[in-house]
Amino acid sequence: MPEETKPPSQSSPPGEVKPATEKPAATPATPAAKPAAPAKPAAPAPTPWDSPMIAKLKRSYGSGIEPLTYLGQHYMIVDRSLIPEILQVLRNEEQFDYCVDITAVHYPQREKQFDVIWVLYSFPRNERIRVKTLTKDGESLPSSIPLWAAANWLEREVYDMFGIKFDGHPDLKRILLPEGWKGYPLRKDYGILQQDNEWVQINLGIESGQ
Amino acid sequence: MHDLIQYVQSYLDPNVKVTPGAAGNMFWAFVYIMLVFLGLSVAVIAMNWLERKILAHMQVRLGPMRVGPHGLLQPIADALKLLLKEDLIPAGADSFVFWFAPFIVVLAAFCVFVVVPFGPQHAITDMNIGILFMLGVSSLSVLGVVMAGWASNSHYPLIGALRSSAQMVSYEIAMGLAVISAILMTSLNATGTGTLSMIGIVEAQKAQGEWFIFKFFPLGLIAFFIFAVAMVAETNRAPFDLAEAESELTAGFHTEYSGFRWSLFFLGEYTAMIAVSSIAVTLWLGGWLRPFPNLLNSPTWDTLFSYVPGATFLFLAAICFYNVARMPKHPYFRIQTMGLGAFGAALALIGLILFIPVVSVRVQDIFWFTAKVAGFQYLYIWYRGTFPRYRFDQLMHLGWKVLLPLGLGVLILTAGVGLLQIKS
Amino acid sequence: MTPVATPFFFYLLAATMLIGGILVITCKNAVHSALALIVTLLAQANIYLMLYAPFVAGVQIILYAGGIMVLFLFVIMLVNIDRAMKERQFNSQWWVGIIAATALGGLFIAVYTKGKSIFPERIPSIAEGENTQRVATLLYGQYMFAFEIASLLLLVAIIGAVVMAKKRI
Amino acid sequence: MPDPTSLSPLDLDTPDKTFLDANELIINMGPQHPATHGVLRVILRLDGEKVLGLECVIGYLHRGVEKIGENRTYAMFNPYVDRMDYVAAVSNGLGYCEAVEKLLAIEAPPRAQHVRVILTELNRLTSHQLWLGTHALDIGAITPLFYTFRDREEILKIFEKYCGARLTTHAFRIGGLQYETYSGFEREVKNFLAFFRPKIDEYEELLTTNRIWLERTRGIGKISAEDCIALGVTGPVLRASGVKWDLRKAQPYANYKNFDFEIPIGENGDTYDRYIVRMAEMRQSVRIIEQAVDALPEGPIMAKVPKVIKPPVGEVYHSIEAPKGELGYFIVSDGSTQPYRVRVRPPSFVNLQALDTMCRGQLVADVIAVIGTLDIVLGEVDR
Repeated sequence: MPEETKPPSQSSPPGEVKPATEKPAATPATPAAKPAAPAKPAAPAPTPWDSPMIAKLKRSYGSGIEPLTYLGQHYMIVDRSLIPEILQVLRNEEQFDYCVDITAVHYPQREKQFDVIWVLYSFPRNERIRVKTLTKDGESLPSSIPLWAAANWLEREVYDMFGIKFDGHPDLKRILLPEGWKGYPLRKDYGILQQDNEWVQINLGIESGQ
Repeated sequence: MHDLIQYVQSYLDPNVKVTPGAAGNMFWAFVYIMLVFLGLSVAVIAMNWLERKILAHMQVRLGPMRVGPHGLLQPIADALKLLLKEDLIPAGADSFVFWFAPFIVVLAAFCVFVVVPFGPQHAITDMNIGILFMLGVSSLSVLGVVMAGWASNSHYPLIGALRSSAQMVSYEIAMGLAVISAILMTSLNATGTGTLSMIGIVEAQKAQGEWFIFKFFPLGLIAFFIFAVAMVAETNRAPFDLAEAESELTAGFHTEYSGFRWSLFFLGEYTAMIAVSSIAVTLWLGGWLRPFPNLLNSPTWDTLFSYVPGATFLFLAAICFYNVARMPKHPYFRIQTMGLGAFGAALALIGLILFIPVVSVRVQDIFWFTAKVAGFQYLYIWYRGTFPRYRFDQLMHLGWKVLLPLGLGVLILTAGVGLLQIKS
Repeated sequence: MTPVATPFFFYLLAATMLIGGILVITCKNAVHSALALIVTLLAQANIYLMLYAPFVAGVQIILYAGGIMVLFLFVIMLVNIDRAMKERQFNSQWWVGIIAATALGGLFIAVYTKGKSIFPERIPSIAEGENTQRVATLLYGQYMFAFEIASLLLLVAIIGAVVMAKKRI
Repeated sequence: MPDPTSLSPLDLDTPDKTFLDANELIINMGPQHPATHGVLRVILRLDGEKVLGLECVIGYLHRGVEKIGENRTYAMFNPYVDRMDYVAAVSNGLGYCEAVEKLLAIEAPPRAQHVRVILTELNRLTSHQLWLGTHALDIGAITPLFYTFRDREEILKIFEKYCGARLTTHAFRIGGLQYETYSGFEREVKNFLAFFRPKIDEYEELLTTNRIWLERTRGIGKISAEDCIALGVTGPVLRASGVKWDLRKAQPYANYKNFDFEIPIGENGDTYDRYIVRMAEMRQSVRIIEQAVDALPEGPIMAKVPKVIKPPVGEVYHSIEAPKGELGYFIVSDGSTQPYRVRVRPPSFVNLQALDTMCRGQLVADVIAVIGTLDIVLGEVDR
């Protein structure tokens, strides 16, 4: 596809993102600006992230949060139990008034199978961060609708696609898939050609949708 | 047999200056009914084609081009398609009411033409409550709409029917007030009594030497304006086509209709448009009177104006011939070219016939009336191409809070000014 | 214009009116009743026409068939027809109805038998063309006061309806 | 109703509890409906014509784009993103390519960036044109549709000449562009701009001061800036509520920071303001394109990209200002040739949430206007 050809220079171990503490990959001063990274490190890795806000959060929550920077983007891995409080603080005190996205990633081989990610943005600070937490299958998370109304459909979609429940959601039901569908398609154990044949047969009156 | 021929011929006596209905001549009344019916059907077909073409040209496209030269046969193809389509009656519908509703719409629209005066004697009959009859019968078409909406047993048609019933009933009032102010103007004569007869109204304009649109300027104009707005609302056309607003209610009251019955609604709608336009023409635009009857009233002008009908048809024929010349020369287009040429030739023939004095004297009244009505039809199409749709509450607001007080005011002022004129 | 086949049309219209009237009270479906009522009203308008009262006929069509009945339908359409169908057709006041009907029938018969002495043989005929003017003259001359009172009554009714239907004014 | 935190709670005194009270009507609008822009289904609860509340049912066009992404290589997934917001396919491609480039820590060369900006802004024009035509059609003005489609055709011709496709263009590649511009590209774009500028005036002439248009759009579907932010609404809808926020300025991507343009904003957050904002945005896009064409540098169009794209382990969220709002891509790499997870943050999906808030207490006809003014594309909502 590209004219220039070069052997792949990256080779990194598969699995979970491990926080490492080597050299910074980009300057954290301009958060979402394109990081000028001409040099290709063998394996860029997340670096710790420090800022007044983080210092404050660290003071209150200590080791429960793990702030990191990767490719100039900030995120923090937050302990599952701290999620309600952290989100509350971010929303109310740190002015992260815009919930951009809520999504999840499935790692079936881990004990805590899911990463749940909140992408937050602050209009006053023009800053974007991600809050990430690890959760087990079957565990539920608190709904963030009281903080951001936008979370409503986003949480429904996470539930629809991953089966992660959100406590306190007023109308937690499937959003993109039809009601009564079995299985959560974005889990890794759900094959790409897999579908709920029973549902298809009952509701569409055909043998198979494929 | 001889009596019968005499009966038929008696109406053709040049001394008979009344409508067949008034003369009591049933044969000619029947002939007129047939003529009006045929003429209206042709007019609706022509409207169908014209609306598509004019709208298309307003919207930088060509419109129908395939069926016949410049799509001239498109309406006929459509009519055939609609007749051959399956005529569905939904399972949950009230079948009798559903079946009957389109007929009411069409009947109401066509009945109005009993009193429409195409000329001093070219009307089926002349009722002395002509205008009242027209308003009354045309208001009945709302019944058909309401029945259709209710009988479909579906939400969109029901909302469409509710909208249209509320709309028609409200706009009838503004319409009535405007009409009354025009009727008041007919009473400005020696006896001081006006008339409700359609022919009488035009005769009054002739006698007063002024179309009522210019009478008591700007009162006549405002009344005309009120009527012109109300009549668009009354016929459910854009920008007041809420009852069939396709972006909101899919097709409104006729969502569930198909085929023949749907085409009846279509026929009814276009006939109603022509009907209300003829009311407006009769009341304000001098009915069959030619333009400037009072200013340019020498016999020279009379003859000159009597050539206009023929000239119009020749002009249309010329357009046809011009387009024949412009047709692609490829053999594929041969039939189309020939068809357009034949159409032009037919128009030219009609034009030439219209130059014969005997014919032109009898026909020019009809021509002027039709030309004025055609102007209104063009306006209808123009509105559709230009205006967004009103919302329901805004429509009601316009009807009740703008047009109604305006109509009342015009009525009172007209009465006052008329009284002053009689006194002086 | 000379009338044509008057008795035939009279009986036709009268029969239409009667059938329509009966349908109004017997139809289970309220919309059908309303439609039957419209038929009755239209037939009545035609009878007015036969009585050389074209103005009244026209007004009958505009106001009753075109206006009031549309509003009736408007309201009826919003009523839940299924529920209305299940309700009992005739309520327990049937005996009152019978008495009223008998009394009315008696009155009609009495008028029919004794009528010739009460009413004039025939109404003095007026020219068809003058009918509207006559109505106007009577309405705005002799009966001016009654007419205005009636309009006042209607105004009161309108205001009452608005007050009852609207929560905030 | 589904949205309890909606800042305008259900108007409780709406149903006039009088003896004339008619039944509440539940109306199902769509998925087959002329004005729901595809297969959106809206369940409306009406009192007469007044909307008491509504619920959107979506997913009729769900194709599992995110799942497909996990099973394709980075380059193979590129054409799929075009199928989400199919009226702004170039923007989708830009967002995806930039996100992957970020993950690879490379940057497209300046010439490629310029061409990207030109095509993306042209695409913004087509998207806004399509919005204008259909929105006006929903409100009952049928003519603007044909005007906008006539002019949109000119842009599509440029796309077709550039990459062979008109709608789902797949114009960009990870690391730059595949195709050099065709000869005469700059001239044609400039000709188009000269042709198009008066056309915007023509659209405005039809609508901006049209009384019925004003009555149908002013004060309709109002949404305050606070509500917009709470509901995550972005794009022209947010700007029409008075928030001067555009990702092209706030967090510049591509090389938008080199261009001089303004962010048009509205005041009232009603349908009319959104209309005005989008019209102004079209003018600004024309400005950007003009600058980009004038300053189109020479040079390579492709950065050094490995033949097999295997980004290092990590995750990145990158978002751009698509014509409809913030279009974000969250990509997780596990170091293999296929993304471990691709999450698309579609602007239409999030904006559509605001429909309930915007429609409460309005009339049925306004719901149509609001759906039109939100400018949703169901392909993107359902993915």
